[in-house]
Formats: sequence, C-alpha cells, structure tokens
Amino acid sequence: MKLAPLVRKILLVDLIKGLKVTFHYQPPSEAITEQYPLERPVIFERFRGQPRLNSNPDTGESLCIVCNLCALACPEQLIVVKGERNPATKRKEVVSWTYDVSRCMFCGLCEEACSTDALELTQDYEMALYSREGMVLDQAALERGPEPVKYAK
Amino acid sequence: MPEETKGTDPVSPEPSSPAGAPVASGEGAGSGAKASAETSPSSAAPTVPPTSVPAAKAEVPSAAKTAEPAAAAPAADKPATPAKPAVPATGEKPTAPAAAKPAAAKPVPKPEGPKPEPWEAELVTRLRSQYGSGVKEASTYLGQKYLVVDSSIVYEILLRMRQDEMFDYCVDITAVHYPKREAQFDIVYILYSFHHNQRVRVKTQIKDGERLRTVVGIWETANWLEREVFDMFGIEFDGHPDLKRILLPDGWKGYPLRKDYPILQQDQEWVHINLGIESGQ
Amino acid sequence: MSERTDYLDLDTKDETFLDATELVLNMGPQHPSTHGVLRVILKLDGEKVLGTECVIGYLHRGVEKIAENRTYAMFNPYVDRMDYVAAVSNGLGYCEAVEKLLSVEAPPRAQYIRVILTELCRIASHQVWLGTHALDIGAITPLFYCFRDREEVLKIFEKYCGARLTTHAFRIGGCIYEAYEGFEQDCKKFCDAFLPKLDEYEELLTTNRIWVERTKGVGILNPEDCIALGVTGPVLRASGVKWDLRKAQPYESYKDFDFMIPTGLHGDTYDRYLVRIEEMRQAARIIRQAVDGLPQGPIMAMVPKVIKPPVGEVYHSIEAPKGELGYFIVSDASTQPYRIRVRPPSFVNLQALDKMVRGLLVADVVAVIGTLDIVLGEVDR
Amino acid sequence: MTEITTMHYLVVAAALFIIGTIGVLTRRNVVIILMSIELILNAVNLNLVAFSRLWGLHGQVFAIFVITDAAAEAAVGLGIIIAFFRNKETVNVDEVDLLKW
Amino acid sequence: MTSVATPFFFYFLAITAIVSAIAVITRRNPVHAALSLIVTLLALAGFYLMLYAPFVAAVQIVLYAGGIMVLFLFVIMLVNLEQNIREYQFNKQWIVATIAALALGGLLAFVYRTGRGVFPSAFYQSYRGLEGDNTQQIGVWLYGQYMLPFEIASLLLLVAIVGAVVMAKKRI
Amino acid sequence: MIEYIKGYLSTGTTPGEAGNLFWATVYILLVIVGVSVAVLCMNWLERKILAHMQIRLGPMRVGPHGLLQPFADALKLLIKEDIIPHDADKLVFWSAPVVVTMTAFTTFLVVPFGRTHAVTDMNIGVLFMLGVSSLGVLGIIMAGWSSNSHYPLMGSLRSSAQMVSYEIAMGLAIVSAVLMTSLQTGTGTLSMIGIVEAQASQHTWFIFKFFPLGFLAFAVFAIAMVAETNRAPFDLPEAESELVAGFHTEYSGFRWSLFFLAEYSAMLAVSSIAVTLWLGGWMRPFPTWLGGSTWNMAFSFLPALTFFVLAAMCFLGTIRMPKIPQFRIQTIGLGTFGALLGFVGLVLLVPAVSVRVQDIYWFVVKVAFFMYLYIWYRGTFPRYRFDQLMKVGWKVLLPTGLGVLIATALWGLMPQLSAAITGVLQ
Repeated sequence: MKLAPLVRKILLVDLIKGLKVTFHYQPPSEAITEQYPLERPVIFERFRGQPRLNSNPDTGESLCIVCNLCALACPEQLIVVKGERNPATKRKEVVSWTYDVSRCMFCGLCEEACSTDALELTQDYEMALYSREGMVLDQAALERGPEPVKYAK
Repeated sequence: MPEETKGTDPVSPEPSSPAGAPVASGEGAGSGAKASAETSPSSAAPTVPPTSVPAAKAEVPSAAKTAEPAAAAPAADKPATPAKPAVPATGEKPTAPAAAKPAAAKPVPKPEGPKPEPWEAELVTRLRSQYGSGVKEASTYLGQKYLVVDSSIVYEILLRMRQDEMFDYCVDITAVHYPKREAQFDIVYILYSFHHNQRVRVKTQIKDGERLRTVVGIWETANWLEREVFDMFGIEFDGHPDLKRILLPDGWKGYPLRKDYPILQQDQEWVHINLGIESGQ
Repeated sequence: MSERTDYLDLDTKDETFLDATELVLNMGPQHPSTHGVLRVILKLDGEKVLGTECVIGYLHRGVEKIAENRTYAMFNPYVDRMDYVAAVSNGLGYCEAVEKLLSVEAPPRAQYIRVILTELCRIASHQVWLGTHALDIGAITPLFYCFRDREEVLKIFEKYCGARLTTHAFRIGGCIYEAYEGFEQDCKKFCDAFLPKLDEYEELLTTNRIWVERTKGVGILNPEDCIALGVTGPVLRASGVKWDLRKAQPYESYKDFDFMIPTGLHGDTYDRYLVRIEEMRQAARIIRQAVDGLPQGPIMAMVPKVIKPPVGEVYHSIEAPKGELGYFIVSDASTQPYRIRVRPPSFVNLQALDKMVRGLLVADVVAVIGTLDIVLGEVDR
Repeated sequence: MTEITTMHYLVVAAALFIIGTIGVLTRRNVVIILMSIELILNAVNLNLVAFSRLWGLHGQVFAIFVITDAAAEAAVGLGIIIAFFRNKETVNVDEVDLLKW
Repeated sequence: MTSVATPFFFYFLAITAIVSAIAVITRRNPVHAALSLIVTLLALAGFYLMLYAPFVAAVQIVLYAGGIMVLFLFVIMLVNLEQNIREYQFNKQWIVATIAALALGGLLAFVYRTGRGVFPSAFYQSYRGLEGDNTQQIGVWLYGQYMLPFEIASLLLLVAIVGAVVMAKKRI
Repeated sequence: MIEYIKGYLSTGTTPGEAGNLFWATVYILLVIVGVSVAVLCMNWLERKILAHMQIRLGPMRVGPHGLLQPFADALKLLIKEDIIPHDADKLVFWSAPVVVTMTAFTTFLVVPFGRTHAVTDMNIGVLFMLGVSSLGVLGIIMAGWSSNSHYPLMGSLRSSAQMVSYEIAMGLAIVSAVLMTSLQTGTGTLSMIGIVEAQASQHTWFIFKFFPLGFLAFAVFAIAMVAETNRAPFDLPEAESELVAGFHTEYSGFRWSLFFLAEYSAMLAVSSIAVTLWLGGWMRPFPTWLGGSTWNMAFSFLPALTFFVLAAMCFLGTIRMPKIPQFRIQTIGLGTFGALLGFVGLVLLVPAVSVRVQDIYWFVVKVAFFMYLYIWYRGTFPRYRFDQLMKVGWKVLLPTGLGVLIATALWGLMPQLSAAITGVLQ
C-alpha cells in the first residue's frame, strides 16, 4: 500500500511529470507572443479608447449640441465644453471643447451620457505621446480622430 | 481628485437630468442594439422589478431636499446644490440619516423609501433588559439589523455579542462624521455570526475627542481596523496595542475622512515639506 | 571593561539589535515578491522570522474620500481600481450595495450575466494568484501558462464591456451591455479549454515534491485564528470553515446554481492552493450552468437617471475572489454618497501575516504573502 | 639565480612562524588569534613538506594530519567564539578572563 | 629554464606569503585578515606543488582555503564585529610580545646557521620519481603505517564536530 | 610553421604533458575563448529554450531570432555605468568578481575535450577541479560581504553554506567514480584523461558500471552539481523572490557580467566533470557495439551533419520570416548565418579535420545535454527552501553517496572477497 508512493518518490515520478509538461510546450507554434508592431492585437467592437467627436457626414457639422451631459457625467471632470447660442439657428454651438486624455480612465460614462452620438470612444489604443501637452485634445483634434504617432527615426 | 470639484465649480447634475428617466442605453452603435430595444428609455414601466419602490423615481429629487445635512456645511467638498433650501434642522435629527427618529419626525410624509422598522428579537430583549436605555435603538433597515447603543456601554455590548450571542466575526469597524451634530462621530461595528448566519451593526455616537475602549481584546482583527479609523477620523481607542497611522505617512496632519478636512492645502503642504517640490496638482 | 563605553558612543545602536543575532530586514516596498508596494519589516534570527510589521499605504489614493465627492454612478469606475485583478467583483459589490440602498433588484438576465462575468473574474484573479504565487516559490513557468489562459477571460471581458482590466462592466440597476453575439459560446469554449489546462498546472505543481515541501505546513491558520482575525475567502475555507457568502447569504442568482464550496483541512499554504484550484473548477461549473440557463429579458432595472437613494445606510458584501468584499454606504438623499466605507478582504487578510509567519523562514514569508493573495490596490485603497 | 634549497623553504617557514607568533601574542581579536595559529600550523606544514622532499613521504602524511588538526581546531575555536560572542558581545581576548559567564 | 623559473616562483610565492601573513596580523578588519590568510595559504599550496607534493597542495586548497577559511569568514560575518574595528587592535603587552617573538626568530636563525650542514644543499633525486603516484603513495602510508594516527585523527574530527555543534547551538 | 603545427598535432599528448609552453598558451587562449563563446551561446539558448517552454518567443529583435542579443547585452553591460556602493569595501568589492571568474576559468585547465585536447593532464586532475571550484565560494562571500547590504550578505551566506555542504556529496560521488578506475589495473587515477581511458579500457561508461551503483553515483553528482552552481531548483542564493538577486544585488555593469560569466562557466565546468567521470568523456557512444571502420566512418560524419542540420534550420527560418521590407536585413542575416554553419559543416567533412574534431564534438554534445537539463529544470521546478536544501544535501545525498561508495568498493573487491571466502571454506 505504502510501497507505491515510495517507489514513485524514488523514481522521481512527480518531477518527471512536471518536466513532461514543460517539454511538450516547446514547439514554437505553442508560443503566444504577439510581435506587436507587426502583429496587432484584435480590438473588439466595444473597446473604449481614444475619444473622437463625430460630425454629421453629410453636412460636416458637429453633432455636439453642447448639452454638457458628458462633462457632468465624467468622474474626473476632464471634459470642458463651452458653447453659446447662435442667434441665427437658435442652437447652441461649440466654442471650445477640450478633453484631457491624460486623466481619462476610459470608463465610458461620457459616451453613455451623450445624447447625440457625438462623443465616441474609438478603438484606437496607441495614445503614447512625447509630451504631456498633446494629451489635452481640443475640438479640432477630437474631430480629426486618432492620429497614431509614427515612431520612425 | 476631490479638490478639483472645488476648482472647476461644477454644475449640479439636477437641472439637466430628466427626472425619473432610467439609465438604459446600449452601446449605441452595433452590438447594443438589442439591449436598447428591450429597455428603451421611454418605456419604463414594464420593466419595473417587483421589489422596486413604486413612484420612488418621480419623487427622488424633491425627497432629497428633506435631508441635506451637508448642504449647510461649508467645509464639505461636495458641489453645493444651490437649488435646494436646506430644511431647518430640528434638533440633531436631519444630520443623522441612519437614526430612526428622523424618519418619524420628518415633516414630509412621502413614501420616499423604506423606513427602519423596530427589530424584535430575543437578542434585543435580552440586551434591553440588561442595559435598559443604554440600547437606544434596535431596528432593521432594508432587512439589515442594527443597534444604536450608548458610547459608555458599547464595549460591554460588544463583549456580550462576542461571548454570549456568538457574533464571533467582526467584519468591519468604521466611522461616519457628522460635523453639525453634537456627537460628531458614528462608530459602526459590523458583526457577523457564523452560528446564526446573521449580520448586526452596532453603532454608537461619540463627540470629537471622546475616546472609546478598544475591542482588540475581543476581536484581533480590530487592530488594523481601529488604526484605520484613527488614521482617517482621529478617533482614539483606549488600550489599543499600537495606535498609529496605517495608510497615511506618520507625519500626516489632520484626518482626511472628516468632512471638514481641507484636502488641497494639506496635500500641498505635505508634498512641499516632505518631497521638497511644489504639488503636482 | 572601560573601553566598551567608547564604541557605544560611536555606535548609535538600534534597540532591535540588542540581541546580537537578531537582524532587521526591510523587505519592500520595492521587492520582487511583495505583490506591489507592501513593505514588511522582518525581525530575523538568522533566517528565522521572529516578527513582522507591515507598512502599508504606499498606494493609498483615498478612494473613500473620492466617493464622497462623486455621484453614485461616477464612483463606479473607481471601485474597479481597488482590486484591479478582480475589477468585476468590485463593481458587482458596489452596484449591489447601491441597488440595495435604492431597493432595486437587477433583472434576472442581468443577474445571470453578472454571475458569469464575476465567476470568470474569479478564475482570472485566481490565475494571477497562482502564477505569482508559483513565481514566488520559484516556479517561473506556471505564470506564463496562467496568463495565457487569463488572456481568454480578458478577451471575453473586452468583447463584453470594452475593457480588459478595469472593466466598469456593471451599472447600478443591472448591466449596461447586452451579451454580445457568441457570448455563450465563448464562455463555454473557455470552460472547455480551461479545465485541461488547470490539470496541467496541477501536474506541474500539485504533486511536485518541492512544491509540496514548500507549501505543506507553512503559514498555518487554524479556524479560530481565522475568525478572530476576520480572515475570509479561500484562506478561511482552507482552514476548514465552510463559509462562502455565495451560499451563506446568496446574492444575485447564486441560489440557482449547483456548486461546491471546497474546504481544506489544515489551513496551510498547500490547502489554500488546493482550495483555490478547486474554486476555479467550481467557477467553471457555475459559468456553464449560468450560460445554459441564461434567461431572456431586460438587463436594466428601473433606476432613476440621477441616483438619489433615500436617507439610510446599508452594508452589503459579496464573496470576492479574495474574501468578503463589503460596502457600507451612508446616504443623505443627495446625489453623492455621504460616506462609503469599503471593507477590503486583502486589508483584513494581510493582518494575519504576522501570525502566519512567526517562526518560519524568510522564504516562507514570501510564500505566505503569495498565498494570502493580496492586492495592494485594495489594501491601501 | 641561486639554486633553491631546503634552507630557503625553512627560512620562509620560520618567517611565517614568527609572524604567527607575533599575531597570537599581540592581537586582541580572538578570530585573528585563531588565524595566526593557522599561520603557525602552516609554517610547520611547509617545514614538513620541505623535509619530505628530502627524506620521503612521512612529512606529507604529517602535513595532512596537521591540516586535519587545524580543521578540528578551527571548528571548536570558532564554536567557542560564537558562544562567547552571544553572551558577551565581544571577541576581545582580554575580556575573556572569566571561565564562566 | 628551470634554473630561472624555480627561483622566480619561489621568491614570488615567498614574498606573497610573507606580505599577506603580515597583513593577517595587522589588518583592522577581520575579513581583510582572513582574505590575506587565504592568499598565504594559496602561496603555500604553490610551494607544495613546487616541492612535488601535489596531493598536499590539493588538500591545502580544498580543506584550508575552501573549507576552514570559509568557516572563518562565516563566523566573522556572524559575529557583528563592526564596533571592534574601531577599537585599539593590539593588547597592552604588544611590545614585549614582539620582542619575544623576534628573539625566537633570532634563535631559529642561529640554529639554521649552525645546522646548515645537516640539510643537503640539493634535493635528492630519488624522490623525484615519486611525483607521478604521489597520491597513491600517501594513501598507502596513511592506510598502512599511519593507520592508528589516521583513525585517531578521525576521532578527533568527530569530537570537534560534536563539540562545535554543542557550543554554537543556542539551546540544546 | 605549418610543419611545426603538423608535427605538434601528431604527437598525441597534451601540451602540459609535453612541457610545451607555447602550445599550452595557445590551448589556454582557445579554452578561454571557447568557454566565453559557449557562455554567449548558452545565454541565447537559455533565453530561447526557456521562452519556448514558457510559450513565449524570447528575444526576437536584435538580429534574426535574437541571435545577436547576447552581444548586445554584453555591449550594454560593458558600457554601463560602474557603480560601487558608497559604504562598500572597495578593494574586496572590486576583487570578488575577479576571484569568481578566475576560479571558474581555471578549472578548465584539466578538462579533457579529447585525448590531446586538454591544456594539461594533472595526476590530481579531479582534486584540482574540486579544489579550484571550491575557491569560487570565497568570491561569493567576498561579494556578499563587501556590498555592505543585507540581501547580498544573506545571499552569500546561503550560497557558501550550500556550496560547502554539497561539495561533500559531490566529492563522495567522485570518489566512487575514481574507485571504478582502479578495477582492472589495480591502481586508480585522479587524472581526468586517465579516468576516460579507464572507461575506454573497461568498455563501458561509468554510469552503466555496476548498475545501479554507477548510475546512483552519477545521480548524486548530477543533483549536487546543480546545487553547487546555484541553479534552479537550488538557486536560493539568488532567489529573486526572496533575496532580490542574492550576493550580486549591488553589482552592475561589467562586474555583474563577470558573475554571469563565472556562473555559466562553472556550470560548464561541473558538466564537464560529470561527462568525464560518468559519460565517457570524449568517447563516442557504443564504441564496442558499433565498432569497426564502417561505424567509425559513419560516426565521423555526425559533426558535419549536425552543422548541416543547424544550417537547414536557419534556411527554414529565412523562409518562415515575415515577408516585410523591414525584415529584409534580418532574413539576410539569418541566411548568412546558415551559410556560415553550412560552411563549417563542409570544413568538418575534410578527413584531417574530421578526425581531430571527433573527440571535441562528442564532448561538447554531452555537455550540451547537461546544459539543456539545467534550462529544463529551471523552467519546471519551484525552489527549495534553505532548510529543505540542507536536508536534501545532508540527509539524502550524503548517505546515498556514502552508501554508493561503500557498495562500489565491495563490488569492486568481489573477486578477491569470493576468493577469500572460498579459500576459507575449503
């Protein structure tokens, strides 16, 4: 009864079992490394990344109606929207729109709060910059959408 | 960080929020379409779960006016809600949201939420028979039981809970600060009994500077929990083996979770002294 | 002798050095195996630990203070940052606590989705634990296997709610995201693929004599100590107390599922290891049941857009991967919580470290810290 | 250069012996005294091995015995030092003047 | 070649040995002293090699440098000697002691000088042939003629081990 | 000159034996260069193999498949700032890595890569290796002590205790192998070349001698040598989860790389001892079973074949490289490397070279097997605790080693014993 475990212990069965596992993982086809700049991770549809301000594709007008809901929803209060009423159209128009990506935690509350689909968190994740200043996006930058920085020499 | 709320003077959320509209939105684009169809914002009624309080949603904004303890507290860092007239505080009750009395004495008799109900149990009668009026209140709120006891007998009550009533697991010890009240602090002991599978909160109220007896001798776990209460509220516990700051640096001034704690200045001062730089904020 | 006083003046001796063989070793805050920025001051006799003192707070962000300045919905993303390897569980606990305060209950479909994600998150959290724990004990390879499989969980998270780590998956009143196309299949596929992998981890570790020697009888906590120290979660269960909030006070739809609570016998590191491994199996079982029984219907209860719970206070706790995660919320009927207290399992469990490591060796301290499965984001908040 | 003879080795050994003696007699640190004793033993060893070059292998055998002895001496001596240090927190030989503590 | 190499190595090793031996007794820091002693021991091992005693040289390295000196270093690190370094290193009678030791040296010099004729100036050639099986020869001697001393030495080692363990252990 | 080289090559002795200083120097240089190159290769191989065991790719960026990574690292370490802690004992701190490296390299003096491919053949070769490698402990103690910091000190204390105690088990295993050399001739030898020749004359590797005694002795040695070189699962002195980096925590740059070099050359050295003592040294497998000129011929092609296989793997790699312009240089580099390997293979086909290289080839293959084991262990096992490590050393390996030694001696004396017993009985 007690012989079997003893024999197994002397024959190092437990160790060999472990060695087998590591040995059979050796073929490079098992490797899961992503060679990042060449292979890119699959980004799923609901990913929350770099923000973008959408505009009406037909007219080119911003979809933002300056309702300020996003700014109110933001836990970090990093969205500042200033607008004033255009007497001609009787609509509020954007005067300044800034979004501080450096403080953003991509919770998506602003996107949920937006009533016109104007603010969208895109699937872009390459947001590294050389300076902190570039992290505060204004309306133009937000409407242009993400511009991945090229790290070429 | 909290201090930013002061700096940017945020607008109160109330005016812009359509009252009673439930939060229900899909992803917007694409995959959330099914969801938004099912719980569209306009059709609210069909999806009310049975437990939700009828008409509560419509009343929430106005009901909130009745108890706004911090509205009059200038030092609190919350965004003030300008639209709300603070109800004249009658005695100490509005500032004690947990207490049962305010609910009864409240001038607005709206069904704005469940009310604490008296908790009838043998345990309570036993305790009442021994400590009389020391057990100020025994109620349940949302099915959760709690006792409010006098600060002078809290140690005995806790000891009894541990030894006779088998509340062998002290879940948490924490405090709540009500700067407007005379007894500024609520100390909350959350207890659990493996035997009864029951939770009870034991609460007591103490003044600023008043000291409580430590319960480390009853539950070892109280050690760090009491240290944290001391660290955050400055409430000292007599007989604690090692009462010093736990989360904040040893040289920290002030007690951050007090409502009258000025965050920004403290931070800048500490950073300036200890790190020799101006605050990054 | 008269000479002795001379060097006493020169040498400002530490009190702790009075015994010549006693050594004070400062482990951390930047030490490879303190799982973050924990600093443990070890008092040693050679390699034997005489006592420890934990210095924490390096990661303190004042979450409770932040909560007092945010609305209920706004605070939701912050709780993810406490126990960042089990963000979903944190969110679940918070949402449930606020729902309780509002007297709202999430619809059944939302509850099922929540259970699926929380159990996935339990698997992910335990995998991080297993990987780092094995790494602490010197086995470097399980870490990579664990992270490979955790990646699948994170992919499901990302597909479901758009974020991998700090998910912000749930909202007060239910879930905001409907299960995506193929959610059920993904979860099932994960369970099918994951269980054989789990057996592989076990082949690497469970019977390995070095692993057994390193973990058996190390860091023993008996049930009485566990309860006195308020230790919860797998650590408590490994000492033989069959207590799991999912069974003891079922929340969400846990009462619908059939699962076991694994318990240990000795309360040592090896038992904790086995308990957590078995918990992963049970979690996979729950996920399978939940996916099979996923009901149709709404995923969001009726909650007002602006959440203003009535005056009152509530304590609600769930069984997070690391133990009892409780939220004590005091409401003053404003949009912002008057006070939120988080009862973090890691913080309370960490207190048991001193009791567990006394009399052991330095190497065991590392093993014990690993087996407690602490996350400093949660300890310090 | 002259031929190296046995005498050369003996002189070196004598020098080492005297250095060792000085160390034993003058130092206060017991550990260093022990090391000086090792020096003396080694000087002896050098003599033995040098003579074995002349008169057969007995010298080398003796040298090995001496090394054995040195090992034993070091083990016991250092054990005493540790025991003493644990009680008196010093290793100075002129404070080791009690046979009990 | 040998006529140059042998004196060169001899003087090199001799100077190394003596200088580091002086360092052993003069260094303040015991660790430095121990390291110097190791240098001396290695130089002596070199001497043994030159004297065609490779086995003794190997034993010298393995046991002395690798074993005993490691033990010494261990103990030095174990007993916290920080404060001792700052003290005065020599005892009060150091002048007397030095003079006595040097007198002993004079005595030795006198003996060597007078007994010079006892030692033949050149090595006997007969033992040169032994160098190949030096180890084996020593083995034969040890297990043959010196059997009893060998066993006694083993006993001594055993006693030393037990004694050291008993003494160094805190509580038995 | 060529005549001279030819003449020397045909002598069939080691330069040490021949007393040839020039060739000894050449061999020493060759050994140093060879060991350094082996360490570089080992560095790359360990990363790659370990990575693949851990389902990673390992270095991929510097050079094709990270082939130039060791060089890049070496360069980085060389130009890195040299830091000596302020409170360190400067001289000792400075000399510790030198001591460690020197002892690690010195052991290779007596390693026989072939019958004639050794710097010298000492009659106490095994003892010499043991002794010199035991000096490495001193360097580690010096490093740990002079850093004046707790972690290095604890690391060095652990390390030295470990090395000193495993040396005993190691010595016992070695002695039982040395005992086996004395079986036929009656006189054993400590010379490394002598030991291999004894195996040749007894027509067996000592690992199979007196089965299972030879194997047990080998097993004891194989475990002890892992502990002796502070490798997983006995890598407590540098256990990163406990002691950060053990005795070399405070070292950086070039000094650190010396420790690295020393660690890996020590691994090579103890593997060489194992190969020499138990695996027949430079002997090719089955010299008696598969003897004869045909088999000799077949085996003589193996070195070239190995290189051809490696070259083929390189070319396969170039085909599998991503077809992206950025990767052109890498592809070309890999192709060139493959071509280089193929060329070496071709050179090895030349009979004159092939014959000389046989010994070295088999020796290197055997050592490489041990190196793979080292990596494999590291990828699989958790780490022992200190008391358990001591337990394994003193309570398992030491008694086993002693038992094997006694059993080997008795078995070796079997003929005499049986003769004596029968004599008594009669």
